[in-house]
Amino acid sequence: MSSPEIELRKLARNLLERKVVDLVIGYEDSEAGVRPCFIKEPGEVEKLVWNPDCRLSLVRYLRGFKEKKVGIVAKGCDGRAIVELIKENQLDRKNIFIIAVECNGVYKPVKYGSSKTRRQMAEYCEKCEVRVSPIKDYLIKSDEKALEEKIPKGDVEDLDWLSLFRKCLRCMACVRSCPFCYCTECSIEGFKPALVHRLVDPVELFTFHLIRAIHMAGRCVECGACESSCPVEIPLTRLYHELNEWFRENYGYVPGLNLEQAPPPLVFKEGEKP
Amino acid sequence: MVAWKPKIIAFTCWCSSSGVDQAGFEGFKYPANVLTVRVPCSAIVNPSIVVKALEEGADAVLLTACKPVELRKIAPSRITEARVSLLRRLLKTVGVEEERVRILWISSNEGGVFANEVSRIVEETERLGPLNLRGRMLEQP
Amino acid sequence: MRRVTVLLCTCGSTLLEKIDFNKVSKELYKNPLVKKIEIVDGLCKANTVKSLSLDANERIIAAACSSRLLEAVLKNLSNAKVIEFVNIREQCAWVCDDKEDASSKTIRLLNGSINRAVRSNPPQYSDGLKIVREAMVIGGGIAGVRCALDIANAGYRVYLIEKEPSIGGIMAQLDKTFPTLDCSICIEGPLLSEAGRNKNITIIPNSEVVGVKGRVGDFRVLVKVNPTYVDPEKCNGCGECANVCPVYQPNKYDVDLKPVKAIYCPFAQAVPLKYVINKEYCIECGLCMSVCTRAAINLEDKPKMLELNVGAIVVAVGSDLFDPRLKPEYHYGEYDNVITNMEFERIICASGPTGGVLLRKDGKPAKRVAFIQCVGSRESGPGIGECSYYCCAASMKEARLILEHDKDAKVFIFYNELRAFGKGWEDLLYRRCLEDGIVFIRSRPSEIKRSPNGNLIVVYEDTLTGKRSELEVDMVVLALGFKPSENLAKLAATLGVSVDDQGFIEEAHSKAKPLETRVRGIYVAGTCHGPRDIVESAVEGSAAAALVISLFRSGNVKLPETAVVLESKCTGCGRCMPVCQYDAIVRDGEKVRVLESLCNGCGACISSCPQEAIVLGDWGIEQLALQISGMLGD
Amino acid sequence: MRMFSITEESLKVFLRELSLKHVLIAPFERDGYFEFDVLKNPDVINLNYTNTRLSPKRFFLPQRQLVFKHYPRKGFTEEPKEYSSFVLFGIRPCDASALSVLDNILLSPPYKDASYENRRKNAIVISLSCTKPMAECFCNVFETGPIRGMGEDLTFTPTRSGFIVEARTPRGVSVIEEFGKLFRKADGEMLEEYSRLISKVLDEMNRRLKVDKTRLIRIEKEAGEEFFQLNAQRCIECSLCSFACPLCYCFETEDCLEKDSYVRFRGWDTCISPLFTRMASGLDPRVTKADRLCHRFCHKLSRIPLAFNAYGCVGCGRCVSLCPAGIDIREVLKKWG
Amino acid sequence: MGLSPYVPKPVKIVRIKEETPDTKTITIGPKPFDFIPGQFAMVTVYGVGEAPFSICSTPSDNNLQFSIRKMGSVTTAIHEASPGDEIGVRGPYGRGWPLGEMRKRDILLVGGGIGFAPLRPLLLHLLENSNKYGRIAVCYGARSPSLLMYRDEFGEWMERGVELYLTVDVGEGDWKGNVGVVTTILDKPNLNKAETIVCTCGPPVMIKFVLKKLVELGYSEENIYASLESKMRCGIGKCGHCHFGGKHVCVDGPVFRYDEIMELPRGISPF
Ligand SMILES: Cc1cc2nc3c(=O)[nH]c(=O)nc-3n(C[C@H](O)[C@H](O)[C@H](O)COP(=O)(O)OP(=O)(O)OC[C@H]3O[C@@H](n4cnc5c(N)ncnc54)[C@H](O)[C@@H]3O)c2cc1C
Ligand SMILES: Cc1cc2nc3c(=O)[nH]c(=O)nc-3n(C[C@H](O)[C@H](O)[C@H](O)COP(=O)(O)OP(=O)(O)OC[C@H]3O[C@@H](n4cnc5c(N)ncnc54)[C@H](O)[C@@H]3O)c2cc1C
Ligand code: SF4
Ligand code: SF4
Ligand code: SF4
Ligand code: SF4
Ligand code: SF4
Ligand code: SF4
Repeated sequence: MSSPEIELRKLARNLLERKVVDLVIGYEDSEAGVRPCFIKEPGEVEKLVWNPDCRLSLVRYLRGFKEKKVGIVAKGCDGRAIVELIKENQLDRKNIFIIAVECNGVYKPVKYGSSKTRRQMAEYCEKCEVRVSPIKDYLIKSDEKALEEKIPKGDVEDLDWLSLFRKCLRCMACVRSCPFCYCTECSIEGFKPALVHRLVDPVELFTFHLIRAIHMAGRCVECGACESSCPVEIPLTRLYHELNEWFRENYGYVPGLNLEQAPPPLVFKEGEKP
Repeated sequence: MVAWKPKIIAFTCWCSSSGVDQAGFEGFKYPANVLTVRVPCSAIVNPSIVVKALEEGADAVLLTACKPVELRKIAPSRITEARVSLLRRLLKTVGVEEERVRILWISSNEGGVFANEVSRIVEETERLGPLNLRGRMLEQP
Repeated sequence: MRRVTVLLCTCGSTLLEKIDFNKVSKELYKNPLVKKIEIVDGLCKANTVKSLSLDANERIIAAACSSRLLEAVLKNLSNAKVIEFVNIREQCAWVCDDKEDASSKTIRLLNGSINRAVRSNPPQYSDGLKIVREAMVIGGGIAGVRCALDIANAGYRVYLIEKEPSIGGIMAQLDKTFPTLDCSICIEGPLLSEAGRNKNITIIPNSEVVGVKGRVGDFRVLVKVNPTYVDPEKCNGCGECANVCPVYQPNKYDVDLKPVKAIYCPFAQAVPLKYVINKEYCIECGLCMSVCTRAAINLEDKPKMLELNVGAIVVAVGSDLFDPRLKPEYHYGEYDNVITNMEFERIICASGPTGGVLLRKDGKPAKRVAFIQCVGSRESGPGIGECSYYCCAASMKEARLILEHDKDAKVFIFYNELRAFGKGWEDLLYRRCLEDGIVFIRSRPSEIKRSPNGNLIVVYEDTLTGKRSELEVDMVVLALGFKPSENLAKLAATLGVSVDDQGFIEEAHSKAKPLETRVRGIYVAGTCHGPRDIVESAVEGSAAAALVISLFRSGNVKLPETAVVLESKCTGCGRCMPVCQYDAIVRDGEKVRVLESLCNGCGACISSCPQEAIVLGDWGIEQLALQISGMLGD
Repeated sequence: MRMFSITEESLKVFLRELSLKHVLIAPFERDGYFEFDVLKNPDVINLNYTNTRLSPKRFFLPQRQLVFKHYPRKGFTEEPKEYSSFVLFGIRPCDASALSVLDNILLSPPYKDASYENRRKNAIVISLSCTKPMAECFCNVFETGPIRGMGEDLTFTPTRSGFIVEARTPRGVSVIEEFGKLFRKADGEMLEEYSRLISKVLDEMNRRLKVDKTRLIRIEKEAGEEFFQLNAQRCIECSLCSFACPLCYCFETEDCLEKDSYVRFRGWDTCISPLFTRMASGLDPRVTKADRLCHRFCHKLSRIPLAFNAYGCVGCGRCVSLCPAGIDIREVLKKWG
Repeated sequence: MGLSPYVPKPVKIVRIKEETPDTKTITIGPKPFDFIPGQFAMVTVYGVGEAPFSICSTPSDNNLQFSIRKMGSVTTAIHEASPGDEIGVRGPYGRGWPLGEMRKRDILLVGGGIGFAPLRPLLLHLLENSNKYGRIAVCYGARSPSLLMYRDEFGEWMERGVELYLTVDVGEGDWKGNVGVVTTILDKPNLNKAETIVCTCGPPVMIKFVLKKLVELGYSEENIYASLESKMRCGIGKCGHCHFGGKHVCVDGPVFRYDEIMELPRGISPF
């Protein structure tokens, strides 16, 4: 057991015993792999784990506990998501106890039917510059063991996006795992057949992905939850990264870095060159 | 065989659609493959609809708006401008020519400008060739 | 099942040679959504439309000329549920050389509109909204009084809200008015008393507007009435109380030049003519109470809140004058004989502190008087950047008043540009001034110095000759520019109207809608939306009254289609808020709400909501996307 | 005699000839994972694959397919044409078994799902036994593998000396006959190896997870709220499990308008979606996520058995592996089996 | 192929009658199939969608009738239709009322609001064959008098011997009848309780309380039937939407007997 894990369990027990939080959302291990767990009793804290397989962002679960005080295990990107969500009036800082864990990157999942079995660091983690949540109530430092395997940075231009889109099942796993997809009626789920039909028409996968990209632009914190949930491994974060770049170039805005900077509306002011 | 002609959707705001009508009044000619959709303001056009238009078979999408005048806090056409810019970046990323989405400033009396600009855009789009997203998305690997 | 009727207009057969109508109708008829197709030869003709005998539930596509031309005609002639216009003349027939091209473009445009018309809902103009046919005018200057009278005379109740104890505004303080030099209060006085007598006008003095809810036709205005400590119902204006009152205070009406008692009536022509107590000076000795036979005085008086329900509001709160202390080089407040033009008006007035004789502080008559123009206007600095409009004429008027009182006096006017124009001004004002020997010097004096004898020395550079010189005078009058009054910004915020970058109230459109604000049902008149003179203020008062009356007569309010937030969908993410240029979207608990009265229906918000939780008429994704797919399909 | 054998060499020939005569759908590797698709060139077929990420059900129940097209002006309704025949080579026994379960459901009288029936009729299904089951697999529980499945025409099982081929249906036999020269009758040794292999791999799997499936019916009555609530808390309602499952057959319909006709499509639906049972009035017999998750498992393990006499899970393990939230049907099996 | 059970037959709307402010009865004809009272059909509005509706005309009628309450997309589209328009139908589906069991017995029909639709064909059928059945009583309730369906037929029913008891949740206008939920009038019919067959349909809460009350009043459980509702896509047990606890509402229902209802899982069962 790694030292951050011991510290995490100790902290969780403490928080629950002192009733600082009503529950702690963290990761547990299971036969099906590392998965989210919801710890309500101090006695359960031994379930908690922290390792590079803890990839699904837990932030999306926060909206299910709006009235409760919740402790959450947050990587750097997860913390940024919380920041951005507070700005979007979706979360109340008061109700969240952020257990920031210093993150060295997570493994890309090896899924059913995969012909590769080598464990690699996820690509979005390569790009990541914020390894610790910008806001936190407690910081758990990483231990010395760094990730050994790294893969070279991929180039966005190399991808044939249309053929990647073609593979999409429109299963909505990307949308459902994203901390930011909290809309009550998702535009691309088929509620608006004029845009995307309820039943999946392969032609509309283009529209599906572009609309999602537009909706994520300037908000995506590149946590990779979408990408790692995707059964056909579409590198969605690369696409959203490109749009984040557009936001950075035009408005100097990088999502989730601090609570003060308001997200810019999609507007050019006078004098700003498109 | 009929030569391929691009299909272009032009969202024209209230004012610039007057300009489009003006082109007719003043006897300007422009290619018939520009299809106009009249909207109250260019800012009403959701970027998703532009994407949808490309998917549905448009080879290019044009948004015409009044020149942004900073009379108020925000000129709505600046919203459109920003959206178009974002969309172009997105299209470029996924490998679609960004020239397929544009914004044009057309006032209600600028029929001639509209006719000229649109003819130019049709030519340029012809040079780009068909977008054919439908075909490309259905293609078997 | 929703289906549409397509009306194809041949425009008096002129389009027949340009568009193949047979092909068009054959192609269109394949579309299952088409109920029937009619080819007509002039949709713009009443007979044509009548002969079609369309029923009211019809969804019609009018394929004809520019909707600019046809829209008004057809909407009047038919009562169809939905009408969609497709311009096949200017957009197909006239711009295509090839008949084939024109026809296929026609088909595409029409197929799009058919898709759209089927999904459209009948326009939801908020017809038959309640209109309270009572108006509120805020501010009782000339603009406000004129407006109130005009509305009242049309038969509607008006609440006239005035912050001071009496209505009248600046004009009541003036001596004479340009260009004719007739007595100001003699003109305004009758209007004020007419307003006081008019049974349709309720004057609420000493009051201010502190809150507004609702929308055009149905505003709920919260008015705070400040205590005057004298019951206006009981006071008959006898003045016994002032006689016994032991305390004096400077009178605002006389620009603090002539003291009055702590219980006072602002001026002789005041409306309402009631006494009021200024609690800042009152020592609560109770003498006044002891003499008031009608027991009108109550020193314990408290502020009262009124909620008034009105259908329209006219803002006519005027504006303030520039504070000359902000220009230290003129030493106002420091040198005795540097006065403002407002003070001048009171001094020169027969009812003023000196009985109309132009005397200096030291009691000497002022023989040589200089006017300095543009104090606080037309320069970057503490004042407003614009011309204050009235002051050139006002100074010329005042210069002539000096000469009228004293033939030997010598008057100099330091001007930058003389901007005096208007009916009768050239003759009655400017030529007379020249004839009277008034000296015009083109200069913005750099400083006023004091000579040992108490005289003033104006240091200046004549910008026509380039000569720098000094001029010794007895008195300097500063022609002050207007500036937005102190509480205007607060009032504007309360009302929801916007202010321009000078701080004056902003018009909906400076030319097309000069007296409307961005809030429907709230109008402006007078100097509160920028400098103007009495004539224009009065004209605007009447004009604003006309707008109010026309609103009241229109039967019902037609709001443009406004954006509506669907509560069940909105997540309160706030992405719609910053794009609304009218600030019409406000937070409402966890969600947001569109203020109907502010929304102009531009639609910028609906396209920034990621899930279309805001709807605006038929401009949603559904209609637009389907219109496009109709156009593009093969 | 239904047992044959084929050498690796002959298998290549078999596949090549098969691809010339029929539309051949077989497993191959693309972009780092295995999938099924129509193959022109049978050389790319990967016979050492584990299993495909997505099940082959889409060849029988496409994600979206036409139901009818109605032309109001012409007054007639058009239905999809006959589907062309194809060979599905190399599907795993679990996925092949899923087809037999689907047969039970979609072809049960009095109404038969015509398009499914048609595709099924036109498909020759050849399965490839698993000798090295994946960690997620538990086909042993439902007896749907690892060596023989239930819905295939032919079963190919790799042995040290080529493949053992078992003809499971008359159609399978006719395929063997068609390519007669490539197949030999299996000899005794091979048959022995075959039966040894069956019990060996099965034993291996039984050691991992052994459950009495007949007891699963209890879940209908005893479905403990807590277990489902706990898992529902993690479920992100993505519906990936339904989409990946070779058995999830529930469908949704959608009506659209085309230039000159009205059309109806049908395609995959998922019981995980809150819309699945919500009625127009807003009433919903399954309001909570826990209700829906419970139904997903009940449906597979007790409701399909009750209504159609087959199990709604074949133990392929896809949902276990792909679920982003790590929800594991094996936990249900262990608890109630 | 041409044999897909999912493809509706196009038929014309013959008549449309406004039943209540939110319900219209459409008549289509000639009827494409025979049916048993209590069965339903899938009605397609081309281009909009398909939804299940109880057939509410008598089996002996040459046309088919549906009473349709405006609820969502399909129902709204039907409300916007006019005679002559083409819609699609397929059916009949499901298990109807147990006519066989009813022979020579007294029969009580309990309906709530739109829930009277599947009871009307039964009532009309019983009246047409009154010699085969015992006495017939009807308890029918709606939220308000204007929401009672088939009001113009009440007189005729009574003339033909039906004991009719009406009630509304909230009275309005000149309503002089009973006010209260339908359970308040269940004790009124004068029937041989132990032998009577009871058929009921209405919103789930109503069914729940009616079933309870019926048992309380002494009706026997094996004689009570209710028609349930759930979302459906195919009507023939393939689409999976109405699969609850081993039963398909579309195939094994919509009419279920008391004990079957008690067996159904929470949610779909009103209990
Ligand atoms: C020295 C001087 C000389 C002038 N000479 C001339 C001249 O000769 N000829 C000419 O045409 N013009 C002249 N003008 C200009 C003229 O006075 C103005 O154009 C005119 O009086 C403007 O009228 P008004 O009704 O807009 O505003 P005002 O007269 O300023 O009236 C505004 C009224 O609103 C009230 N008010 C303010 N705020 C509130 C509030 N929040 N709530 C309620 N009530 C409020 C004020 O108490 C006041 O009664 C002169 C101006 C000055 C300063
Ligand atoms: C056996 C049976 C008999 C019925 N009989 C009648 C009747 O006689 N009169 C009547 O007015 N209503 C009846 N209903 C209810 C009717 O089917 C729904 O009101 C209708 O489906 C609403 O469809 P919509 O498209 O207008 O609503 P939407 O909200 O647009 O529904 C979307 C889709 O969900 C499905 N759906 C929604 N609600 C229901 C529902 N309650 N039941 C089944 N599917 C649903 C439909 O397939 C529909 O296409 C019956 C339902 C069932 C199951
Ligand atoms: S998770 Fe992947 S397959 Fe599923 S919808 Fe998202 S991109 Fe498509
Ligand atoms: S879009 Fe993907 S990477 Fe971006 S925040 Fe959402 S889940 Fe994370
Ligand atoms: S953008 Fe949409 S969801 Fe967000 S606050 Fe505005 S209306 Fe609500
Ligand atoms: S429609 Fe325009 S004015 Fe109205 S709320 Fe939206 S953005 Fe503001
Ligand atoms: S895959 Fe997992 S998270 Fe997604 S719906 Fe299924 S059980 Fe829920
Ligand atoms: S339920 Fe899971 S394990 Fe069972 S068949 Fe479906 S995907 Fe495979």
